[in-house]
Amino acid sequence: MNILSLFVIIPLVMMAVIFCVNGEKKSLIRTIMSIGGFALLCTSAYLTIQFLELRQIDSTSEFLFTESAMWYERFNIHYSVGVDGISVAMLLLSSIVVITGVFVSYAMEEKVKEYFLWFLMLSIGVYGFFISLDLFTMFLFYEVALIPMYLLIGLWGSGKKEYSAMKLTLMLMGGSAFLMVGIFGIYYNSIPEGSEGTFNIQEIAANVQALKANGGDISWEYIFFPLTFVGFGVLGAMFPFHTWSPDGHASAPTAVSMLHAGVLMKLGGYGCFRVAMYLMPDAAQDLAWIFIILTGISVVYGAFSACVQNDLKYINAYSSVSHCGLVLFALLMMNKTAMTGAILQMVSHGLMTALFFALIGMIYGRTHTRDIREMGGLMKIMPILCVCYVIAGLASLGLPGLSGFVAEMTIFVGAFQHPDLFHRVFVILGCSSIVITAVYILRVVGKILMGPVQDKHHETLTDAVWYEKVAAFGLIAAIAAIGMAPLWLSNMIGGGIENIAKLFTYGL
Amino acid sequence: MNIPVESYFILSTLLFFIGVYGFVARKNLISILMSVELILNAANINFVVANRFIFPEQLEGHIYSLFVIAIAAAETAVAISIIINVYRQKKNIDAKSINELKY
Amino acid sequence: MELLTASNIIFFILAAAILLFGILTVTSTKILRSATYLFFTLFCIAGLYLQLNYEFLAAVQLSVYAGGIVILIVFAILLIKGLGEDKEINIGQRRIMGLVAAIVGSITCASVIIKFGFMPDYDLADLMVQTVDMKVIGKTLMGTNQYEYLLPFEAVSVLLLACIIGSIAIATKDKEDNK
Amino acid sequence: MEQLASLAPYVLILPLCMFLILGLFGKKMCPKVSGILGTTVFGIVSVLCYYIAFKYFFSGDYQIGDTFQKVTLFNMEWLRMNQNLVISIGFLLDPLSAIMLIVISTVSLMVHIYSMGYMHGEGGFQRFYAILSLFSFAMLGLVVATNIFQMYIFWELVGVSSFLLISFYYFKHSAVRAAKKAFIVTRFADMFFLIGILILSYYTKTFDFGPLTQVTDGHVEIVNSTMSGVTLLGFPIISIAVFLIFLGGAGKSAMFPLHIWLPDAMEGPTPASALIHAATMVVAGVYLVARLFPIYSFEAPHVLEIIAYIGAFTSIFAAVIACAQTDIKRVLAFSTISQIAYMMVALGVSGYGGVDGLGYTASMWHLFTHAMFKALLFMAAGAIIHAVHSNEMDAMGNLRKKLPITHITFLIACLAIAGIPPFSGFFSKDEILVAAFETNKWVFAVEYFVAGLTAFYMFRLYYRIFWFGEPENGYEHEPHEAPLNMTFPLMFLAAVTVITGISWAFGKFSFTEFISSDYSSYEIHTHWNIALPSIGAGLVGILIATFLYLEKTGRPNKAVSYIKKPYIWAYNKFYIDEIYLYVTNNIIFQRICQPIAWFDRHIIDGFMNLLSWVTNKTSEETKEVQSGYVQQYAWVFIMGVITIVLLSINL
Repeated sequence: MNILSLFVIIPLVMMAVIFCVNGEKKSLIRTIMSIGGFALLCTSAYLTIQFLELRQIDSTSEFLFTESAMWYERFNIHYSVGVDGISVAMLLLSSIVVITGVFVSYAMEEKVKEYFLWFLMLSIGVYGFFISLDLFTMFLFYEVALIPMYLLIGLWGSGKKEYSAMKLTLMLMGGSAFLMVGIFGIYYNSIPEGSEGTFNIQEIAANVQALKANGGDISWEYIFFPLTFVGFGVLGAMFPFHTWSPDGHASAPTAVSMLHAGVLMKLGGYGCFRVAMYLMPDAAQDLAWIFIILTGISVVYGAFSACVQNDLKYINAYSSVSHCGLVLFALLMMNKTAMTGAILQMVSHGLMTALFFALIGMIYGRTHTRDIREMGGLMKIMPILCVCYVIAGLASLGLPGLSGFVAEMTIFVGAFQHPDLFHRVFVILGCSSIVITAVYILRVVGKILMGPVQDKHHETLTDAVWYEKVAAFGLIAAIAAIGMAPLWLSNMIGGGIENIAKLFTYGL
Repeated sequence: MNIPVESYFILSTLLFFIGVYGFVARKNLISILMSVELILNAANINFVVANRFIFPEQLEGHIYSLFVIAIAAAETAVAISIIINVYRQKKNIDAKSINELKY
Repeated sequence: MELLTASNIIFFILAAAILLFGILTVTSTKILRSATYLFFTLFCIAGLYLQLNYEFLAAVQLSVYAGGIVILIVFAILLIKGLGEDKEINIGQRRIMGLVAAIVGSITCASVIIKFGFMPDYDLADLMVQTVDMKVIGKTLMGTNQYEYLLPFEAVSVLLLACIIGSIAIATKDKEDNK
Repeated sequence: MEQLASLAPYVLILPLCMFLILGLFGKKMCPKVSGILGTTVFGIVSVLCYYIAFKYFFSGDYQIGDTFQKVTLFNMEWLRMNQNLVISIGFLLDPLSAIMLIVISTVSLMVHIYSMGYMHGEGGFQRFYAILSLFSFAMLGLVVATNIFQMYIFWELVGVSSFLLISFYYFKHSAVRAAKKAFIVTRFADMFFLIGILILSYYTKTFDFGPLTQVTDGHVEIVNSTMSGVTLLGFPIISIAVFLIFLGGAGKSAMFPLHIWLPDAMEGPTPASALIHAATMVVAGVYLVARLFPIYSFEAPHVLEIIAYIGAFTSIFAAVIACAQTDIKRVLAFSTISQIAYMMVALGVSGYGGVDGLGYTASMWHLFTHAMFKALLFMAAGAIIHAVHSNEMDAMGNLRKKLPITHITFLIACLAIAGIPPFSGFFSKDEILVAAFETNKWVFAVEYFVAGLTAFYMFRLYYRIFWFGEPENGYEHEPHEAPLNMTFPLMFLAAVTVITGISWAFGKFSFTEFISSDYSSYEIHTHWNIALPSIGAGLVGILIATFLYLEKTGRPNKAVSYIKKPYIWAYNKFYIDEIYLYVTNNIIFQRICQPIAWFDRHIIDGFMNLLSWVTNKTSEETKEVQSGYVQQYAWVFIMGVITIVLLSINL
């Protein structure tokens, strides 16, 4: 069996096992989840090693570990999987976030069984999306990942959870409506004359290139590129379609925020890249300026908005808007370095935002408030959590040695290589975000972690317990590992980027 | 006898719309039921006239009218029992008071 | 074409009566009176059938409609307490709506009918004299050949049975209501 | 060569390991162990640095003729951007970095030792040593950077360790505020640095200092060939690029108007101030300009001129403020700003090669001597604060008997900074004045005045602390001399100050042998025609201070009353902080952030909510059609049929 299918099968098996377990046996369910999460982590680590080895031997084929099985013949839909460097990186990211998410969820007491079932459903969607090579299957997994969000936020959330869950789901569904039109547009328009259509990404790309080479009509790209890009852009929190993110994240339970901001939002960037830009390179190149403006706004705008928020989760959500904006921004720069930076930023942002949400959840679980005006001097009370928070903050503002720096610098340097002045001006605009990021990160750190203790009741609070430490330290280790030795990851991703970057004028 | 067939049809049309007017405008259920009878009769006239003037050799319209009358009788019986039941529930038979099936 | 033949005059009288009593039926404020006007309407329609030489149908119309249904309605009216005095005040919106529907509908249908032009050259006199033999009616109702209606007949009889049962079931007071 | 190459990595690895060990396991150690461990390991690092510098300068292996060669001891690919742009972590050895290695390792080692006494018994002792190690790692990495991006990486790390040290007393509001301010201001400057790097690397396709500082025929070839003639908004792009890079340096080196963070940074523990905010980190900006000096000198001479003016302004500006401050650490902080500006001026007025490059040499020389005596001043101030438990001058006075060692060393440092021979400061300052005199008379005049002003405020400080009479309420505890582990660094640095000065005076030692703009040595002599007036200026300053502050009299107040307005302005640092506060609070937060946040919540999100509201409202309205009234249904049905008929008969 193909190793990639394990990413779907393991969660399915876990779902089946948990389904059979009595819901009252919470610790048993947690143990199952931990074992399964660990199995997934091992699988992705093994996959990474295998991938790197196989890449040494076979450096020509675009995707490795490919496998294909027909599941709907009428429209030539396959369950076809395969990975390149980018997907491997995303799978690794997902596995880390999933296992840490499980540990963070240890504190969950209410309807544990159902919670984990939906949680697994979500992760199936995420994993499936990253391994799919078939547009339709990809879309299917995308939807599978979206739906559980509604229940996870609506049932286990906090605050105005129904509103947030509804808003998040509706906006993302709106995005996927665009997306579906886009996907079918691609499918029908890429059918070469005298043969049947295909949903396979690689084949579509080849068909489109052949169509272009034969002087065929590619004006359809100009309709379906914006649709697809916006469709995925909604999930990637592109301005002005980002407003689900602050409310959604604020209301979601901790692990769901982690998984959502850490991995699910990456589906947006990955999709923009893998579907919109790869399959419609010409439109991408011509229409990029529109989206560069939008994402450029996201980058600065999110950062400025984060400066004046008082809810920890809102701050982090707006910071995600800014950082994810940077992902799309870098993708649209359309050269190998910037795109590599974009993928690195996805990984890096995934890890650090997961860490942020985990820590916010832990702090909230103790102080029962997320309002920064009501906290202060927590460093003295819970040093471990707070040091982790500072590290997360430093990663977020791009401290060298942590992953954020590597990603941002690759983006800025890469994007600045674009010979067009317009692009470079926007890069400089983007650079300003690193200062604003410092402002809001330090505002929070200074306000809640440092200074005198604000609330006397907080003095009796406890520091992190073992499972929280596992989650936080695991994420920090990953962030630091990427930050200190980025070369292998950057090269692995760069290898995958090359195939797409070569479609663009200044790609290589 | 040289009445053109159109005059019969116009008669039935007018009767039909008198029924429609009654159906829409009247307030109580029994009046509405009576308006329905008018409408049915208008239809019956059409059947009969069409039978007589267009296919006099056969009896389709005739027989149909018979069936309509039979069904009208049945309908009236059921309707009246419903009306009586409604009356028991609401103490009136105003059509406006029966809107449970809204939205 | 002579207009004022006897049968024509009868037709016009009948038609006028039908329409007049129809209008009275739907406009009369007293419900018992409307029932009475309805009876007259149905009666005149039976006359119309007679004029068309459908004696059997006219008889059925009289006996079932005028004799049965109207009586049923009258009974219902009398059964329902206070209804007789209940004045129908149908001013306003619904009346206008009804009028609009009726007038626009009538004009539309009338114009359609006139424009359509039904068989301009038929011999009316020939048609009118044909009476329908009772035997034929019986055979048509009970036969099983083409243009014969045993099955609908049986269906109607079942329907009638169902109606009887149904109306009894509906109209029967619930035992709980009695208490 | 091989030997050095094998040693060099440890210079970086050891402090990093120390940081990780102390950071992760510090809590489990007893404070003393962690202090000794940190100091010992850094001692080893210092020995390595000395050894490397010694080998470099004196073995002769790295010289061709009298020119020192640039040597890359190791260079490890860290991140590859594309075929040309590679970020490496490496170890570049040339006179500049060798000198910096000595400065940093010396001061840092002294601070390590000093902190054992100063920080004794403080909570977070291990944390302090961990961050010191991180800082040392970052600073060493910065000075040995082989490429501009490595420099940027360590530049940021230096910034964050500075942040962590300033906020060491994190439970104090003022410390947290100061730390935030320091980080954000320098970060703001770093953004320009980054943009400068981006522009430079876009054209030259390299980050590497090797090609970037390679001079051929009066040009930096790689810069000249790719960037000359390119303009943006009428300015040559190369000038823009290097000016932006200078701005980065200006942030770290606290040049006006980015100086505001440095005085506040004194909220940190005094050893940290001595190390970071006096001797090492704040000269990073000078180092940066010196590192890219060929580009400035050949490709953007106008920028160099601007640097000179900014430096001159900053030096007088800070010196004036220093005269009015009462917090001794703040006086020293402004003094630091003023002195770093001196170095900048020196670079600004320097040419390239031989005697023309005197300013460059003088700048580095001043960097060296200043690091020593300013660290000494800070540590002495620390010893005083340790003794009297206050930063304010009013709480001090007449301490010369009680703190004899501190007194002597402090006096030596004051004389050095005032430019009195034969202390080291005299020689370096003198060369700067000579260089300025030969290039730009205006700048020279300003610097000459600043020299006198420096002498005045330093001796004001000295007299207020050690003479002047005891504070009004006496001392709570009898002040006593600090322990040996605090006084030893003082004595050591004082010795360095004296010895370098004297050996220079007797011609045993010439800095020009070691460092010059083109790395080849040249001969210079003391220019007495400039040196004597500058000594005179220093003496005048000292005399005025003696007159005012030797004893407790009404003279200072009287003097102040003559210049009340300027005094208040200077006391309040010319209200620059308030302007910044206004800009950040009222403009950035209230005029930009708040409206954006409002816009997001109400317009963008409001639009989404409006969509849902419209949907809701529409369905609310349309559901009324399903009224439940059978007559209405019938009417609609009839009208529908009529409409269809009307449509189908074409009216």
